[in-house]
Amino acid sequence: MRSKNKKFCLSKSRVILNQELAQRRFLLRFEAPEIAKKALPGQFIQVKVGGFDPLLPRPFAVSWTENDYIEILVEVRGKGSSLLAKAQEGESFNLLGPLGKGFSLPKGNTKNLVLVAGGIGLAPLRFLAWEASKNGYFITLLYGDKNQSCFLPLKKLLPEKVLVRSIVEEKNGQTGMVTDLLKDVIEEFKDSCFFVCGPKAMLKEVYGQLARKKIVRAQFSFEERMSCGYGACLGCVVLTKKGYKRVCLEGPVFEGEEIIWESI
Amino acid sequence: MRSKNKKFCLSKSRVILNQELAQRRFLLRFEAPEIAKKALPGQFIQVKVGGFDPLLPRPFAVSWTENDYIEILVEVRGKGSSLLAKAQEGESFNLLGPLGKGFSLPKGNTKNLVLVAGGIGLAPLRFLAWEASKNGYFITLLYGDKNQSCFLPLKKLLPEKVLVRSIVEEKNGQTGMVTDLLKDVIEEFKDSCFFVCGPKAMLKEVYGQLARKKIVRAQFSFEERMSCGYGACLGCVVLTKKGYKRVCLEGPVFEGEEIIWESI
Amino acid sequence: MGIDLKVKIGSLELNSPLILASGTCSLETFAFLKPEETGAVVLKTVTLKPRQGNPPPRLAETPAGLLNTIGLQNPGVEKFLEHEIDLYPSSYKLVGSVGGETIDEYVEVAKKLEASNRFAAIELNVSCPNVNKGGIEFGRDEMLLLELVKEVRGAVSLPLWVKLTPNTSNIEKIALETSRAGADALVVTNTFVGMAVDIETQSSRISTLSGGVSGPAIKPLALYLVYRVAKNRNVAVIGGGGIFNFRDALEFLIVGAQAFFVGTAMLVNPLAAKEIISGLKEWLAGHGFHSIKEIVGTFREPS
Amino acid sequence: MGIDLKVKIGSLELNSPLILASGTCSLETFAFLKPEETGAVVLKTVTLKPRQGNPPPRLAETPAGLLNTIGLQNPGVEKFLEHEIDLYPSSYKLVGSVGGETIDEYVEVAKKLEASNRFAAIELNVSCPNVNKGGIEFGRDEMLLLELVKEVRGAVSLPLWVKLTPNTSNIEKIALETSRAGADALVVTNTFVGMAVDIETQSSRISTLSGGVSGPAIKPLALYLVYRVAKNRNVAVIGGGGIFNFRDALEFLIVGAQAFFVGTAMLVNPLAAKEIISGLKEWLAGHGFHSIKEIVGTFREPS
Ligand SMILES: Cc1cc2nc3c(=O)[nH]c(=O)nc-3n(C[C@H](O)[C@H](O)[C@H](O)COP(=O)(O)OP(=O)(O)OC[C@H]3O[C@@H](n4cnc5c(N)ncnc54)[C@H](O)[C@@H]3O)c2cc1C
Ligand SMILES: Cc1cc2nc3c(=O)[nH]c(=O)nc-3n(C[C@H](O)[C@H](O)[C@H](O)COP(=O)(O)OP(=O)(O)OC[C@H]3O[C@@H](n4cnc5c(N)ncnc54)[C@H](O)[C@@H]3O)c2cc1C
Ligand SMILES: Cc1cc2nc3c(=O)[nH]c(=O)nc-3n(C[C@H](O)[C@H](O)[C@H](O)COP(=O)(O)O)c2cc1C
Ligand SMILES: Cc1cc2nc3c(=O)[nH]c(=O)nc-3n(C[C@H](O)[C@H](O)[C@H](O)COP(=O)(O)O)c2cc1C
Ligand code: FES
Ligand code: FES
Repeated sequence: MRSKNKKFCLSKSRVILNQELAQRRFLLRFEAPEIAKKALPGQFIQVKVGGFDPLLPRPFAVSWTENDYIEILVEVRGKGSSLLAKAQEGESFNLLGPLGKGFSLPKGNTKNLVLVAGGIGLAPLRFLAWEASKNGYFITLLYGDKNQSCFLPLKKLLPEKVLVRSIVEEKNGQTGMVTDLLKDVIEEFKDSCFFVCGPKAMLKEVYGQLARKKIVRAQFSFEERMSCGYGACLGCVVLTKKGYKRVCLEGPVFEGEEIIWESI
Repeated sequence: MRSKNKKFCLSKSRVILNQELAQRRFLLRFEAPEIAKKALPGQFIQVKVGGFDPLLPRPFAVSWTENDYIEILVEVRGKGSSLLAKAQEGESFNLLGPLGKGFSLPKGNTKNLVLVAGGIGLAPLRFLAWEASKNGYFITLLYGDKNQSCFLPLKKLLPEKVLVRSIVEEKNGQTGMVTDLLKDVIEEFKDSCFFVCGPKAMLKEVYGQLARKKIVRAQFSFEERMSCGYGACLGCVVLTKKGYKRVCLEGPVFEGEEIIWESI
Repeated sequence: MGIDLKVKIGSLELNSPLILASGTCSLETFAFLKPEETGAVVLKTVTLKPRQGNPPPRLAETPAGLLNTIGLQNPGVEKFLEHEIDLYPSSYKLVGSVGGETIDEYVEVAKKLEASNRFAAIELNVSCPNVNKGGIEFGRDEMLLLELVKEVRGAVSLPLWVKLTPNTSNIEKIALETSRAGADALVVTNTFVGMAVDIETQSSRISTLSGGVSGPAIKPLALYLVYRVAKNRNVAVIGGGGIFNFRDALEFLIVGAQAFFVGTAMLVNPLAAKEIISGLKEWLAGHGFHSIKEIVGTFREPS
Repeated sequence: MGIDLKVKIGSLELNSPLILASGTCSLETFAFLKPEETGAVVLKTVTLKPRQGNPPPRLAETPAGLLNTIGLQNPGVEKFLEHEIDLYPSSYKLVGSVGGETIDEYVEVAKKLEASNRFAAIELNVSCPNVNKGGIEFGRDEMLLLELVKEVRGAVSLPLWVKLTPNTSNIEKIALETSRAGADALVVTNTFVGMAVDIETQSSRISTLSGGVSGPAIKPLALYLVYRVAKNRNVAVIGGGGIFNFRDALEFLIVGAQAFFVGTAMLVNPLAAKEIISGLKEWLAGHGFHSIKEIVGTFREPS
């Protein structure tokens, strides 16, 4: 791992596009050729907003790449994401990436993928969907979100071939979570490979359901508070069967079987 | 001094105009009706830029007012002024003002005023020039600046009637400082009233020249590091014959005779 | 919104938990306050003799912080009582802050302040880092501090607040003993000693070698000290250091402060106090609380 | 630009005054450094036995600061020497940071590190605020600290650096005695103890009650401590805390640090070290200096 040839790099990158996709959710496209060239689905970048306020860079999943461009999806939560949401086209930010270990597409003859996205957790799965569909996989997306107004424009974001089942938590009448969707369809997909991203409670619930059905081919993308994003601070750990692992370096994607789910 | 009826107020004000006047020098116009109504020449405002970075508001002289509008002239020095210089039209900032004690126009029959401006020190004198010329005073401006590229567009900034003598420090050939200009003309203006703003060393030199000629009618506008700008912290003092006085409250304008110049 | 803002600091009832910190407000500040929402206003520290204060520059900005070296500029207690105190509106609870170089000086000033009948409490500033004598020495030398508190306690009957220095390693012990010596409340904390250098001139950016750092930068440090002092439930704690908004104030209340003070925030934004109170009310109401007291000390220790 | 960057810390010559702080760099960091511009890299503190470290969340952002509670996660000295040390490039001067709960543990770890022949110096971390035992206790208990330094000094012959805690009131005295006990350099300072509360859950924002605050927020506090320690001209001082750019680094050099360390800045921007060095070179050249040593200790005391 004597990585003198850098796996990731720091680049000052221009915002090419900043578009409001849904309530408090934005799509930002950057011109970042070096990152775009290397990034794989499931990897992320660190975006530095502000000087000392906020101090730390903010991690965002790479959500799409093409030629010199990468896109991220930003949900407004606090200071950092608000500032990003206000970014002017033409403005530049320091980006560090691509970081972390991404998803692995199944080898052999498993061609069915199920992506399970909770809210903005769609971001890395979107990139995966594009890559996988290029490579001839069949993709089903289960997507749940809080309400209609923050619901992401899936048609716009995803390749055509993806089969979508979605649900909204706070809609009058039929409501539920993405984990309810999963419950309904899990039997159909027992031989598929699962890719999951969303809040921790949702990851845990999804893992539980899959485990009960003895489905082991499942990769989970984790979020954890970060500072460096490249393995230096040991700040972003998740408890695995081999002890604490860094979400930013050994993750953010982990096999379901690696994680000590009781700690989540 | 039980000031329940506020002398100054805090208002969220929009930038109406941001124009580069000369190298690293900008004119900003704000929509700030309450401040515009009350401000007098020599007073200043505190502009809050950034959240915690920078933390403190920045003081700028009111340089002009009309109806609901006020203007300030900003020289880019550090973080705060750089951010202001980049302000978009339409962007809002918290402004506190008008603050401090301004210039007093001479009563009686002295109608000749000499304004002595070092660089961006022109800012408050500009406002004075407009007010004084409305009130029938005769105004001579002595203005010196570092070099040709930061030289302020006096025609644009000042009322027509002002007589201008200016000098540039770093020009090939004839060079000098505003204090050299003063030396040349001081005899002519022995009965005038002087208004001076610029760097401390320049104030001191001007005071020295005036004192040697026994000219006592001279008001000096001081700069000092500030935090509150409204008298609360005792941070911005200058040594006077009556002890330390707050530049933000008892100043920024002081009579030359009040100051202990050896401390400057 | 029907939130009961009242708090008690020892026997003293305050209209709200918000206290304006010493040295960061003046007559002008009152235009931005409301008496019914203001717990108390601690006036600038006064000493027996007039103090000219330190030369400028007295201020330097640090990352998310303010470094100051005012040097306790004040007209001396007599002039203060003669010319200044009457200018302050009587609708507010005022607290007199006392500084000094000897115990006798503290005692004398405290007695004079009490005799004016204008004060609801006396605060001992034993922790100003910007004066050569007195100040921080008392804050650090435990024996001296205890003697000081006892002497003042014996000389005045007003509630006695003692403002501790953070620049010590055993604040719990000092706090405990100070309260035993008769303090009705501990104010935690004064500024942290700091320094800033102008690289171009290789000299201090303020007129003295070091000064006191306040503002958001010190908030996590101050909060930890308040937590430690407040663990001793026998004395009231007024907590602060870097409080800029209602969320910051809540952090201090949660770890056990009965009231909080606001200093630098008022310098940056004179409406800070009002905004903090309205933010507190709204948050408490939205979370089902009815009074400030309910949130005090609700901190859940990590397991 | 012809600036001589070399500095000497005791008998040890370093390529530059820039030292990477313990706990803020890993293998990945080296891709962003140049050996000829890097004084030394202090590796993450190791202990005798493996330490799992604290549960997440381990990090919280504070105003211009970072609050951490890593809890000295490390594989233990044996595994570290067996599996990890060889991954580090040999073109850099490495410093081994030692932590422990007893003096014997420190001694044993230090001896093992020395025996590996991979280190240019040993740094004693006696000041980590995030572990229950050891760590900060040594930093605060003077007698224990001196015994520790003497014991380690007797057991290894590598240059010995001691990293002091800022969470004390008499750092000068501790520094002086530590240097007398055999330290070749004092590293000032580790993180400041701090705390942050999540108001929604009324609990700590990190998994432990308190953690260590680093970053720009602590710079004025750290600078003052470095100044005080560096006044004793008999021992080398490596100063830091919140250094984010070359101007910050110059402040520490001016007040007397022979070298400086960079921690949190590298987490925010892995190019910080490179940028600091190039900024230093340019500034020094522009101001007529020829070597780093010329700027060290040039501070002019206020009159
Ligand atoms: C590997 C990784 C990939 C991510 N990808 C995306 C993405 O594609 N799109 C997206 O919108 N967000 C993503 N996030 C989360 C995003 O980084 C945080 O929302 C952001 O850092 C919040 O910053 P802030 O300043 O707006 O909020 P802050 O003011 O820092 O915090 C506001 C709230 O946001 C939450 N939060 C803050 N930081 C994190 C974090 N690191 N992890 C989880 N929750 C946090 C907390 O609830 C906090 O109370 C990702 C996080 C990680 C670790
Ligand atoms: C009453 C008053 C009126 C002023 N009017 C104007 C004006 O009309 N136009 C204008 O351009 N500037 C004016 N100034 C100066 C202006 O406030 C400073 O230039 C500004 O605060 C610098 O902020 P910064 O963040 O850009 O620089 P910083 O990063 O804070 O500092 C950069 C450098 O600027 C200088 N500086 C910073 N603050 C002050 C200060 N308060 N006084 C003097 N020098 C300072 C110092 O040399 C410092 O090293 C005025 C100052 C005062 C006190
Ligand atoms: C400019 C200034 C002057 C101060 N003067 C005094 C003082 O006279 N007496 C005192 O006890 N504290 C004084 N303090 C300390 C404050 O009261 C307060 O304890 C400290 O600033 C921390 O709180 P903050 O971060 O909210 O400002 C002063 C602080 C500042 C910034
Ligand atoms: C995430 C993190 C982990 C740290 N781990 C260690 C450590 O293991 N040993 C140690 O001596 N110091 C450790 N430190 C302290 C730093 O080495 C440094 O002394 C401190 O952060 C102040 O410097 P800075 O503001 O430049 O970061 C750590 C700091 C951080 C932020
Ligand atoms: S964020 Fe620093 S190790 Fe992961
Ligand atoms: S800036 Fe606070 S008193 Fe003048």
